[in-house]
Amino acid sequence: MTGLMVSLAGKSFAGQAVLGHISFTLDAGERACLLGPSGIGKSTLLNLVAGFDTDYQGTITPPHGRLAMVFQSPRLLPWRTLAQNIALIPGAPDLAAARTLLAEAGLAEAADQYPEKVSLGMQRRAALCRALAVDPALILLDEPLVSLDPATAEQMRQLLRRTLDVTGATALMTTHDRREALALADRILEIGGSPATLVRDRPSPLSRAERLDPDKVETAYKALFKHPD
Amino acid sequence: MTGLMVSLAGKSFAGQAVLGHISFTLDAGERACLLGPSGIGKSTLLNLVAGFDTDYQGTITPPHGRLAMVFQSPRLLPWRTLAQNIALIPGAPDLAAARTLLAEAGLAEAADQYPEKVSLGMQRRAALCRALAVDPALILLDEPLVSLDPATAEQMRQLLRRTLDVTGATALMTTHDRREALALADRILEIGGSPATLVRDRPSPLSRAERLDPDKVETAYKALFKHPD
Amino acid sequence: MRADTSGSGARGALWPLFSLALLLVLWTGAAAWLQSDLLPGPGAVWQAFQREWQLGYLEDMLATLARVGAAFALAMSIGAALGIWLGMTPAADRLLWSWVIFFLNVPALVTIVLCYVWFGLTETAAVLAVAINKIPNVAATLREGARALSTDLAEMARLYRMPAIALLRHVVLPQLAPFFAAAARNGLALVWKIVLVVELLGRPNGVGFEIHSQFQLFDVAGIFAYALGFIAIVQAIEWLILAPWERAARRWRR
Amino acid sequence: MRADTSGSGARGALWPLFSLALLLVLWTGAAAWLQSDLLPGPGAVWQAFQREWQLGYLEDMLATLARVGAAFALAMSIGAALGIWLGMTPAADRLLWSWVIFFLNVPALVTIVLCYVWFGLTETAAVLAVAINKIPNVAATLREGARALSTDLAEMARLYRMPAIALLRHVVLPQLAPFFAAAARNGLALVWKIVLVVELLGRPNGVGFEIHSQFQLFDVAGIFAYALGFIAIVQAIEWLILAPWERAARRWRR
Amino acid sequence: LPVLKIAVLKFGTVNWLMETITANGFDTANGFTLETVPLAGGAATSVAFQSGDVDMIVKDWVWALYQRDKGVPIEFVPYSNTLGALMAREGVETICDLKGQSVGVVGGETDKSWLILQALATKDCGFDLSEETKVLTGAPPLMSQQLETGAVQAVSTYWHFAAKLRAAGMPEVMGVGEAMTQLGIDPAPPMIGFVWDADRLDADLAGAMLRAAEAGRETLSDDAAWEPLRPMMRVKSDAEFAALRDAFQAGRPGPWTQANTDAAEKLYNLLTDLGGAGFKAEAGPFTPAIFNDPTAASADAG
Ligand SMILES: Nc1ncnc2c1ncn2[C@@H]1O[C@H](COP(=O)(O)OP(=O)(O)OP(=O)(O)O)[C@@H](O)[C@H]1O
Ligand SMILES: Nc1ncnc2c1ncn2[C@@H]1O[C@H](COP(=O)(O)OP(=O)(O)OP(=O)(O)O)[C@@H](O)[C@H]1O
Ligand SMILES: [Mg+2]
Ligand SMILES: [Mg+2]
Repeated sequence: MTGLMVSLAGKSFAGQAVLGHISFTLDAGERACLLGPSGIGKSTLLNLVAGFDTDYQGTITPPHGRLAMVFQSPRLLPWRTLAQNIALIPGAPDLAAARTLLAEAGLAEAADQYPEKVSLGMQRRAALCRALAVDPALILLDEPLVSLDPATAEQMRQLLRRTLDVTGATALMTTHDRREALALADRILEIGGSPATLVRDRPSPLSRAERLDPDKVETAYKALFKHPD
Repeated sequence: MTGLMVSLAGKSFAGQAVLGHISFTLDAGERACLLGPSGIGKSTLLNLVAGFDTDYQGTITPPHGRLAMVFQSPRLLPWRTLAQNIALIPGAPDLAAARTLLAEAGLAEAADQYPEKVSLGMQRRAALCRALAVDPALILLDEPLVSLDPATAEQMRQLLRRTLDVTGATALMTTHDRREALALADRILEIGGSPATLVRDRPSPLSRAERLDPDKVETAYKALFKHPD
Repeated sequence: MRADTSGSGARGALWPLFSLALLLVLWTGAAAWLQSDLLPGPGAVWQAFQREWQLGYLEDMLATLARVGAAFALAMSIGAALGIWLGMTPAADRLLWSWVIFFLNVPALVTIVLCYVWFGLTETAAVLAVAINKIPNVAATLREGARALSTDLAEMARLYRMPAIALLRHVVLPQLAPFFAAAARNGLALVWKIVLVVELLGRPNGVGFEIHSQFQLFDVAGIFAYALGFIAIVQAIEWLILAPWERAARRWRR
Repeated sequence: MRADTSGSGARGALWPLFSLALLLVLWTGAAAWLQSDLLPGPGAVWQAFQREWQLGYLEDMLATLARVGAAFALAMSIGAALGIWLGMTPAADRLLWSWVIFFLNVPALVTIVLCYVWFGLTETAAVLAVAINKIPNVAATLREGARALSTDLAEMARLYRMPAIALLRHVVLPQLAPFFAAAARNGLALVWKIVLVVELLGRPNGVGFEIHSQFQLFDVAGIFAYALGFIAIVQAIEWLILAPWERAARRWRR
Repeated sequence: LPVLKIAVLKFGTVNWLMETITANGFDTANGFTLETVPLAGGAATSVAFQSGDVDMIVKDWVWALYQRDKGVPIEFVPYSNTLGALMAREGVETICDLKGQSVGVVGGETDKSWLILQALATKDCGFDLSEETKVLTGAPPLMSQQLETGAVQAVSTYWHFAAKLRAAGMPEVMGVGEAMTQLGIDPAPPMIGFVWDADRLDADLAGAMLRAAEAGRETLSDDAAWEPLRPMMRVKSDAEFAALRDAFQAGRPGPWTQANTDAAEKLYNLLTDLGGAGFKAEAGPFTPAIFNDPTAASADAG
């Protein structure tokens, strides 16, 4: 069973080609990181996978089962509390369980607060909790750990790893932080060019266990991304 | 002449104390970085300095002259193009000059596009350009370089440094990226605790010239932030 | 940049009272200064009210309120459903929006008369005529709201496969709250005004019937007695129901 | 989730025509089936139109349009200014919102009669009466819009010291566009309906006067001839002015 | 007993007559039950009639002609002889004094009374009223008020508004009936009457109603019978009460005669000349058939 099959021939906005040929297949449970400069088309690609936009050439086959997504901006319902924002999603657990999940993300006290009354980093964590709550087959993460301090980011990485281990979900995630990519992904995809194509598709040199060691990550970072990019 | 005087005794939301005693003074032209975990109160403090919220104890004295701010979310007017978003600000240059500025941020082609039709990273860069366009006496930057790939981030850092050099503006900036703090700031403020107080106030060990060298930044990073935070 | 309609709690509740008292003072002053039957003062209106009270004021008011209530409920529910549907469904909008514009501009007289001649001089015809008049207004307002819905949130809801009911309740309706508030306030006022015409054209009772009779007699104090009675009720609805509801619905805003 | 009112360009412009043609077909069918004077078919209405055309249809329509135009312009500008002010200024809102609710619910008959008796049976009185009726509606709609304005953008504008005019033009009005659209569409319809009453009560010409004369004779075809004339004009405004304006005003949305 | 429904203005004169009929049992005495549907405006009574909810209303015969022309078998029997009047402020003695003045007209510029007054002015004073005066049109109560405040110098208005103005001390320049007589339409024909649709209302029942109405009018010719009506008349003063009563009593119609029919036809022709296409559009061709009083026939038979 494959976790995600992307075989994109092209995507353009109003005649302007943004994405070119991009093909890759993720195994079920595989975790891939998508790297690429700002404005290259990472979010666009995730949107195509999510099915928001069907106006493209090629085929994209997501796995059967639920999808979840952490958007680049939190997209919480401002008129529902953080816990409600999780609990009202079909397939998510109830309010009490949502509060527990939020507590794991360091949001115990903010669980019953409205999104606009907490910090942006807190909103982002709540949005990540929402995606982790639904037991998805495929989870798309668009810069999920941005705007977080190193300690909180590490806490969220652990939560993310734990959930992926338990659910066995396939994950496709974008980030600009190469160390973060190495700390999380089995595979690193890089897109570039105009229109953007897949310029590099590498397995991570680190096993899942090795990734937990910051020093190993740092070494792999130097090895893989030495060239000034 | 001082660039900013903060002498805060406390700030609470609906009876909940968020900020406690925080006092510091920035010289004119000084560049300070504010560090602290997510949800601690960094944006709240910047909002107080910006004057959006006057419901606090203490005094905050911004310098005479214009203020500029890069908000944590871009806050562009969605119904105006990126260039218009800059040109319509009082004190900012005209449309042509706005396009030139955007080009320096790698947004030459997107200058006449509406914000919702460009990527979030591009919106953030445009918002930074807007703040740099008005020749401010004090510039507040709330995680200005987040959501950017390393190369673009470096480009934006250079643009920021150049503008600060030319205008001599005082800058107060938040970030979660300690390397970035070292690459930009003369002084590093850290807040923490509940309610948050100023827990550390250190001058940067690097001169403005030294900061340009990534290796020196890396060394200083190890020296200053060795402890696992 | 935004109004918190009234201060907090009990103190806030005093503002409308103060504001209305001020209006009363202005009115009394103007009436005393003009000294004309055409702008009767509060005293004259109070007398007219007492006289009309003897003659069945309450029955007329209740009859009118029943019609207003029924027509309002009908128009708001159908109009809102129609407006939201058109705003969210381009195909339906292309086909039906011209029709809404059409019925929006059919003179009230035409609908009222046609309802009466087709359905007879009945309560049903009266309420139906008012509702038909008002539905396009509600639809036009809520269509604008539905067209301005956030795409970001819609995509989120779609991704997480929110069922239609939940989508409506958690995503769509909260965004439409200001449009609902506008439609409800304008709607109540419009329904009331059309009910007056409907009563004039074919009901043997109600405030519209009385106001028009008073007009034939040119008794402005009598007209005021009826008009103010309804306005008092609307003010009560505004301050006892709508304002608290709005405060609750805006709690999430920073 | 959002409607792009009409397809692109020329093809989009055909939709309203098709939609109205469909309405015409339905109407013809219903009229043919009912065979009643009370639902005249297009043929009968066309005859009535030709008859009325001889009798000064154009003059009446122009007189009414002039009144509608003047009252609409007055009500939209004053009502919008008032509504935005109340929505953005809590102090003003606390003091004056009760008054708006008050005048929102004053029966049209009252304002019209009082305007006529105070200012005489003049054009000015007629236009003023209509405008006074409509101002509270516009104000109530735009106040909701102003209360829902983005705090984020307001803070941004304040930080960068945008002058009031620029604030209004670049920050406030674009956010209020849907509320303006709702107020304008409902407003035009309401103004037209009130002008009909105003003409009936104290003007010697205009569509309202004519419709009422037709009504006395129960000549439904004649009433339709006048009502459809105005509706045709509103449809033209909708498709030639409002729809293109809305398309332009929505261009920035993704 | 069969029921006959009639729509009336709640504060209108027809309701006074209906009240008298039911109070005195003239309906049951004539073998039917009278049911009045009180409404607030003249327009409402025609809606009620058109929708079939009432059997009979009071309207003018020009309207009846129009309906006949459309194929509705409308019958017309006079209800009252009273006609509108030209009321004025001090200083307007005759219709010729109206030159250069502002005049209020009720019912619009093609109103029948106003057309007749125009004809008279052309004949007697040699000028065109509609050209030489400033005409204001509006609802009757509004017009009365405009006259009282002096915004207009004269008004051509309906008879009960004229009566109230008379009671308020406003001089009457002339009645419309008088104007007709001066134009050679003699006797001035009654304008308003009971109308019904012969297809819908049984002739016997209509006849019974008309007999009851006649009995009511007979009763009301006695001043004492007016006292019970006083509360429902909503009069502001004794003078107003008396003026309304007197005008009503003076307007008691006799049976319709051939002379009436001739005068009506003459009036019709005059109005057609004066009102032009606008008037013709509001009236059908003249036909004496509508004036056939079924009660007269049944009286002959009985
Ligand atoms: N309007 C508000 N009402 C109530 N509480 C608020 C409000 N705004 C902020 N807070 C609270 O104040 C605290 C500080 O928020 P702030 O946005 O300043 O954090 P931050 O340091 O900027 O975090 P981040 O790095 O995530 O942006 C948070 O706990 C938040 O819940
Ligand atoms: N709705 C749209 N209409 C037109 N162009 C668009 C639209 N959405 C995105 N684009 C363009 O597509 C390109 C890719 O955008 P995308 O948001 O996918 O970038 P990204 O790789 O996610 O960047 P970032 O790292 O800044 O988020 C950009 O150049 C953008 O201008
Ligand atoms: Mg992106
Ligand atoms: Mg923050």
